[in-house]
Amino acid sequence: MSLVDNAFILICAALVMFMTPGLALFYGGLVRSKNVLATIMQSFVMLGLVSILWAVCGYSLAFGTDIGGVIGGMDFAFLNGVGMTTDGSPADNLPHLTFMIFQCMFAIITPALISGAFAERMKFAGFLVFSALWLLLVYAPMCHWVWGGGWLGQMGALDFAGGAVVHMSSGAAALCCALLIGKRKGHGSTAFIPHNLPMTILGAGILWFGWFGFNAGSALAADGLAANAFVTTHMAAAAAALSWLLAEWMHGGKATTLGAASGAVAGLVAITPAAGFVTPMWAIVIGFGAGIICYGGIMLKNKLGYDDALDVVGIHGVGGTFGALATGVFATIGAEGLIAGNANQLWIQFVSVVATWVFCFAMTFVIFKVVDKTIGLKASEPDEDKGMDIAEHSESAYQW
Amino acid sequence: MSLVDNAFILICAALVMFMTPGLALFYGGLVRSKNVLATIMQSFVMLGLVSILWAVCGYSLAFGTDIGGVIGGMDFAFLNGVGMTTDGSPADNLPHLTFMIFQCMFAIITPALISGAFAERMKFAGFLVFSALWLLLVYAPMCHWVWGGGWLGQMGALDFAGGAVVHMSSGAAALCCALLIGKRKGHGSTAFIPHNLPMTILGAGILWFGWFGFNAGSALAADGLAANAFVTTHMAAAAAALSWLLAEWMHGGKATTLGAASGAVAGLVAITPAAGFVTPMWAIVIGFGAGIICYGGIMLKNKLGYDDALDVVGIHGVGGTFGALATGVFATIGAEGLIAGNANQLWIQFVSVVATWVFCFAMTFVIFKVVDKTIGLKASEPDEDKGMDIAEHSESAYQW
Amino acid sequence: MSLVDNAFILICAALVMFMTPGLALFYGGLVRSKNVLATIMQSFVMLGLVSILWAVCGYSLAFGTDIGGVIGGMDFAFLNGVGMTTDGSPADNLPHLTFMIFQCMFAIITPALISGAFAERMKFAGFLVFSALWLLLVYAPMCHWVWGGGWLGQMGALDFAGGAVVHMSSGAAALCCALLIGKRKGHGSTAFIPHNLPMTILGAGILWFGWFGFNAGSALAADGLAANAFVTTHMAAAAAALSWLLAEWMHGGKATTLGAASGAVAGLVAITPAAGFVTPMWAIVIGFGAGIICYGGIMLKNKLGYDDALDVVGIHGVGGTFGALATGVFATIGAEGLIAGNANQLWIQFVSVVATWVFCFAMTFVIFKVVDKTIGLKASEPDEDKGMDIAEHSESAYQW
Amino acid sequence: MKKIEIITRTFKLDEVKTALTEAGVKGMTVSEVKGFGRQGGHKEVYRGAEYQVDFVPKIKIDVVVEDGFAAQVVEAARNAAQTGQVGDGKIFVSSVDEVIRIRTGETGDEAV
Amino acid sequence: MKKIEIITRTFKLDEVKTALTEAGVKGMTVSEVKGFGRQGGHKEVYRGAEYQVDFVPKIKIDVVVEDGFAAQVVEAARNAAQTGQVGDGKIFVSSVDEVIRIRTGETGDEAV
Amino acid sequence: MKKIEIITRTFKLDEVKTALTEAGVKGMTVSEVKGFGRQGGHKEVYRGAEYQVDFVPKIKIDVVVEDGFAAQVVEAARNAAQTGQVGDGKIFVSSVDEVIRIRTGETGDEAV
Ligand SMILES: Nc1ncnc2c1ncn2[C@@H]1O[C@H](COP(=O)(O)OP(=O)(O)O)[C@@H](O)[C@H]1O
Ligand SMILES: Nc1ncnc2c1ncn2[C@@H]1O[C@H](COP(=O)(O)OP(=O)(O)O)[C@@H](O)[C@H]1O
Ligand SMILES: Nc1ncnc2c1ncn2[C@@H]1O[C@H](COP(=O)(O)OP(=O)(O)O)[C@@H](O)[C@H]1O
Repeated sequence: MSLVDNAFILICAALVMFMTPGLALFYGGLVRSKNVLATIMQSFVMLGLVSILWAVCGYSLAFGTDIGGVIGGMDFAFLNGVGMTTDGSPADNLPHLTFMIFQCMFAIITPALISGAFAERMKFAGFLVFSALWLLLVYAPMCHWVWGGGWLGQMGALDFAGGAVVHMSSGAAALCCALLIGKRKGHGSTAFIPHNLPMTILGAGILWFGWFGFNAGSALAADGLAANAFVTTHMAAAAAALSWLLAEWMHGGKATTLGAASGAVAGLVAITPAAGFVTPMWAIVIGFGAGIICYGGIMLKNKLGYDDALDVVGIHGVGGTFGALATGVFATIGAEGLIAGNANQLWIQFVSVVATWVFCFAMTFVIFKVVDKTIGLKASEPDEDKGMDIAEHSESAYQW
Repeated sequence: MSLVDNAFILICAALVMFMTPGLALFYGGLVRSKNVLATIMQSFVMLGLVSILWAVCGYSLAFGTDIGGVIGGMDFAFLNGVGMTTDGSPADNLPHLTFMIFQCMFAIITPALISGAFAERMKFAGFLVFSALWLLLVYAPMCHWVWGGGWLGQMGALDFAGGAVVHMSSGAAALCCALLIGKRKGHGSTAFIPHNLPMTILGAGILWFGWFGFNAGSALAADGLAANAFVTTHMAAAAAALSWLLAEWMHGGKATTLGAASGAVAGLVAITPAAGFVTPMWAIVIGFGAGIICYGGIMLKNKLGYDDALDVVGIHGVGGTFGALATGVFATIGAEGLIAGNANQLWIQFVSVVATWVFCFAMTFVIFKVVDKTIGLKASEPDEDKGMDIAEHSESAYQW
Repeated sequence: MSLVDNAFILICAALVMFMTPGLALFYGGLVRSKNVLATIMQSFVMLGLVSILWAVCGYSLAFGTDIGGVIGGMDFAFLNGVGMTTDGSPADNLPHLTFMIFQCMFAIITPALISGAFAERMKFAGFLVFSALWLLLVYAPMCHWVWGGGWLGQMGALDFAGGAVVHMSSGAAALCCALLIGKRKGHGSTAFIPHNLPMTILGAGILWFGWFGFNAGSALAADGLAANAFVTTHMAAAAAALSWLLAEWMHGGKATTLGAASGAVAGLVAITPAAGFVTPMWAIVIGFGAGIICYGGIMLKNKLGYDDALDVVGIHGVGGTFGALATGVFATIGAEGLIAGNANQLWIQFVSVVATWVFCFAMTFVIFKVVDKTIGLKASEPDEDKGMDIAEHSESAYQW
Repeated sequence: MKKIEIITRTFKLDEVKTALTEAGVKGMTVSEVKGFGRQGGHKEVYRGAEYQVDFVPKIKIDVVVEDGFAAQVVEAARNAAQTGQVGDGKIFVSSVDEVIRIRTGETGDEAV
Repeated sequence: MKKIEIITRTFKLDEVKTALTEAGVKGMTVSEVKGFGRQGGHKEVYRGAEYQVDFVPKIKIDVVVEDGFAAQVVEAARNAAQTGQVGDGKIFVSSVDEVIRIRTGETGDEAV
Repeated sequence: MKKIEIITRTFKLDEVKTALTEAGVKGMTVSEVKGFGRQGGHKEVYRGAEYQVDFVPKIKIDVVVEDGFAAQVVEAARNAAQTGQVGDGKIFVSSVDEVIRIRTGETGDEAV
């Protein structure tokens, strides 16, 4: 066991955990004040729900003994055999518990990301069941396929810290959910203006901060590769913040604070699969592209007419996809992409993108339909009027 | 000296420091807007006051050469002999300064916790004096008894990261203060509704994040034990968030955002004494229990009629007590509790619970009375009407 | 390469990065609600702009091969030769990338600090250009002079973590900008009251937390010196928070929450140059002095009549200067100051103070004038009335 | 002149505004209020304590218009604000003695 | 009909509301306001700069009732709001020409 | 008595307050409102979506004074609030039947 790596990954795990409250604020500031608590809750409660599911069987489904490249076995159910030593740890430099909890933090934030798509109109009970099923039936297999010894990893798909596992999966799910749940009341006629942008910026700041744990920690060691992932993460976020501002400005408007924050997140998303495979200067290129492309991505919903309330598709879906492909182009560290003469990698990345979108979209479709028919997912119109905070949680966020 | 452990504990100390502003926000969101700054201040100013007291003599009282199992000597007063090497360090793998500052962060947050009990009605000058005396006369001895070589530690009481030292002590003090200071004006007739719940959730997020430093750092090394404490901390918080929501829901209401946050804190409190002694699955059990029991704990005040404004007794007092006893039941790592066949440990835990409550309550009673008679603690009615922010600090939190 | 030091400095870099959103909130809470986003943006966008400039040539100007003690060469432009190993790294225990990114975080926050001086009345486009030029023409040389092998460092000037490089430089620039841009509309007749003090306190909490990375990380290793810098940082902040409150109180008022936060920041500023050179008890003395002196510092603007909106001169200029001189007095660790019998050190510190103020003020003057004449810096009166958020960014921070 | 105070649901603001401007109203002033009425309130829960909150968020729109125009404005507002559910709100009409436009000093009907 | 505007201390809202409903009032509308008066304001301090803040938080309760009921409502409100200390506030009574219930279109006394 | 409602720019609050107190006004009540008028609004942009925001922040100052004093108060307010640019706002004057001081029960002119 490496004590240094253990120290580093534990701190990184704490940073990744902090991203979920950060996301809660990022999303919370963007909704109307009558829905802010419900929106925050849809992230925050994942800290509770997913962690327990992860301990019970999620971790084992993802990292248990591989079954046909498709799913993990139940060997680690109830954290059986997951202890303080490196015994059985997929990372042989880390205590098994350390590896497990670091992965747990990724599992928590992924379903939380989806919640931006159906913000302001989802019932809480249905949401909990939907998220639980989604974690076990979509996230756990995806995680297994890429990192747990499954077929995508075997095929050579590159995903350093979760471009497919975290961002494309949540983006695809978000698209499916936005289509199925339908629009918010007043969509098209009312302006849905963020109620508290400083809250959103704070959330973006926390996300950026925590993302260092996410990406550098994915080196699973405190080495030069971690340093590289740290730097690429930072540079991509920086470049994307700038390029989003540029896009806004060229699109005829002003550079906005929300644009800077959104761009930064887009850059962080896009660099996630690439962080340990590309150099910092290519990371700037990827980030720069991500800011522009995701700015275009959020326009899609207006074109196509779905109500992806907080732009999960535009940022995580589009950004994750772009990042996955860019990894196939720019990889030069520990792997070779197109610019290193290996066109095949780009093809593999392409296959992994298609597989991820198809699988996640389809599975989400089934889960959504089942939960919707049984428990119900869409809030009633009067409840939408009152706001989800009162209707679903009997709380108001603010008092005079 | 272990450089790894030094790195780890320094970062953990930073995380624990961050908990105090986190607590300030957690509490600040729960009061009415006219009292938010005063409430924040009662936590924030502890960063100033306690740190200096700790350097001057607090640390020495807690960790100086043991005098009769009761208190530390003055050897380390003014940080005399507390240097960059391990010389004299209670943790021989850490620079003495590192150990001292990690402990300092615990000392800061403990009196800050109490302030929730008398929120919205305490004078600032009296509060400062009360807290200074409490730190030296209650916290420092408690800390010495448990971790500094005092009688509780000698007796074999288990307290991994401060169930007794931090939570029971502040809970007992809170009960005493709530009884002595009396109710807020309008108590019973007016609804004291939180003025800004997103602020409270942010605070809870920061607390959870910082608590990794608190509990994993209490391993005082970056080893497998730290990993275990990290995981138990997380899992207990997760389980308690869920079980509090369940309790609310079964109690006939909705699952609330404040409930999720309160439950998480309850779980963090309860696992604190146990973090390094129990396995993650038992941590889930402890957390699950804590959510339910602390939900019951906050009901006590309505039954018994004291005005513990922010539920310090219900969460820290009850949760800390439950955690201390649960440690005696579920300990299997580096100690043996009831389930390992050692009923004696539970008895020791019970004794430590009683001793902590009696000592802290009684001492707090004396300190409160002395300060109240001399300097005065309860704000006047007109000041309560105006709000503590204007009355005590000449500030308003918000402007249009 | 030391993996421990790498782990430690990467985490420290993340902490320092987090200070910039922290500063955004610290400043954002202090302005009127119509300007909060623009104020936040002036910090947040530095994460984008400066990072890219740093990669392109800023880092190389600061740490490239020394040219005449004045500036670095272009060897590291576009991060050429800045890789995952220690090759060419100024810190031979750290991957070059780790050193580079740690320094990058310092470069980000420094121009952000200045923005407090011209808050509520600066055009965004001009601001971007001003900041870019300032980074390359003021920060990069200053950084080179002190840490990159330039003449101040050669002369023996002590600056542990940026008293001159970060705080005096931004303070001098702030004074120059405040004088040149002129007062806000209504200055002198209207009360410019902070619109959200809890936001400011949160910002101060994040700054304090991140400052551990700033100062302890400046040891560039996870050793006893880092522990010392960590402790001196904390103790100085604590002492200054208290002494500012004392100053307020003796000045005839109440102890304010904003005072506690401002004092803490003043203490953090003052200890920055000294953190690794003085003992914790002297840090308390320095902090105590800083709280009083910076409280006086902010009074200067009323006396002298410039409108330094958020007191950058009073806190960073005055505090940084005091800290630099205090380092010359109290240094006893790895260097000798006045109390160690070395009066010469104080003289060197004095020279470095004068050089920093003169250079930064003069350069800022030139840059400001050039940008003002070409692009324009001061917002129009109608825009000031509307608020910078609407006028410059087409956004409102809050909605009912 | 008449002052018309329209108290109605918050999400009706845009519709009422549009209806009024279409009817020819040139200016109006809106405030955020809380209303108590037949609609009733709702339950809120904070740490196990239940509160009945009687006041629900509403908006109040004040429009001052010439006497002869008032009926039409009331009608336009009512049509736009109506949902038919309890809680739609009220319109109050009262007399205004004088109106002054601050910018020009104009008074009376030209000032509105 | 009469419009009764009650401007008083924020923490009196619940008591006044109860008194009014007990008196038979069926609806009211509340806003958050700031008042200037004999009560005076208070000092605020921000980084050593002192400001005299003249406006103190108050609430304004608007109730429209039938003419004959007004006196009783005023009395009930006054009793509930009074503390006897400077700053208790004012009650203004004025005439309302017409009241319309948006939901039903009812007018006059039945609409309130 | 007369009620004078002054709707004007937020940053004019202090000046108007001073002008009114100098004119002899003893009390007033202020609320935060949003105004729609000739001034027009502004564009806001959120993630590429443009919104025309028609309502601009304004303040409303309510003052109740004796009949004979009203003209003077209106004049003072107008002078203080005027900038000459569109958006300066309006002053509405209406009649108040009765004023009651809650603290003392005084009514009429002595109560204001
Ligand atoms: N008598 C009244 N005076 C002032 N405001 C009233 C009065 N009655 C109702 N309101 C306002 O109208 C709103 C709607 O009234 P309510 O009785 O709930 O429904 P409806 O108007 O459909 O009968 C209330 O929330 C309140 O703001
Ligand atoms: N002439 C007035 N016009 C409008 N509002 C007034 C007037 N006088 C007082 N008020 C309101 O009444 C509140 C209380 O008045 P104040 O003079 O402080 O005390 P009191 O009503 O006890 O004499 C003020 O804060 C203000 O909101
Ligand atoms: N008819 C009206 N009824 C109520 N308020 C009005 C009316 N007309 C204007 N206002 C208020 O006065 C403000 C200023 O009006 P506006 O037409 O923009 O400029 P001006 O008063 O200079 O002509 C508006 O924002 C609105 O709050």
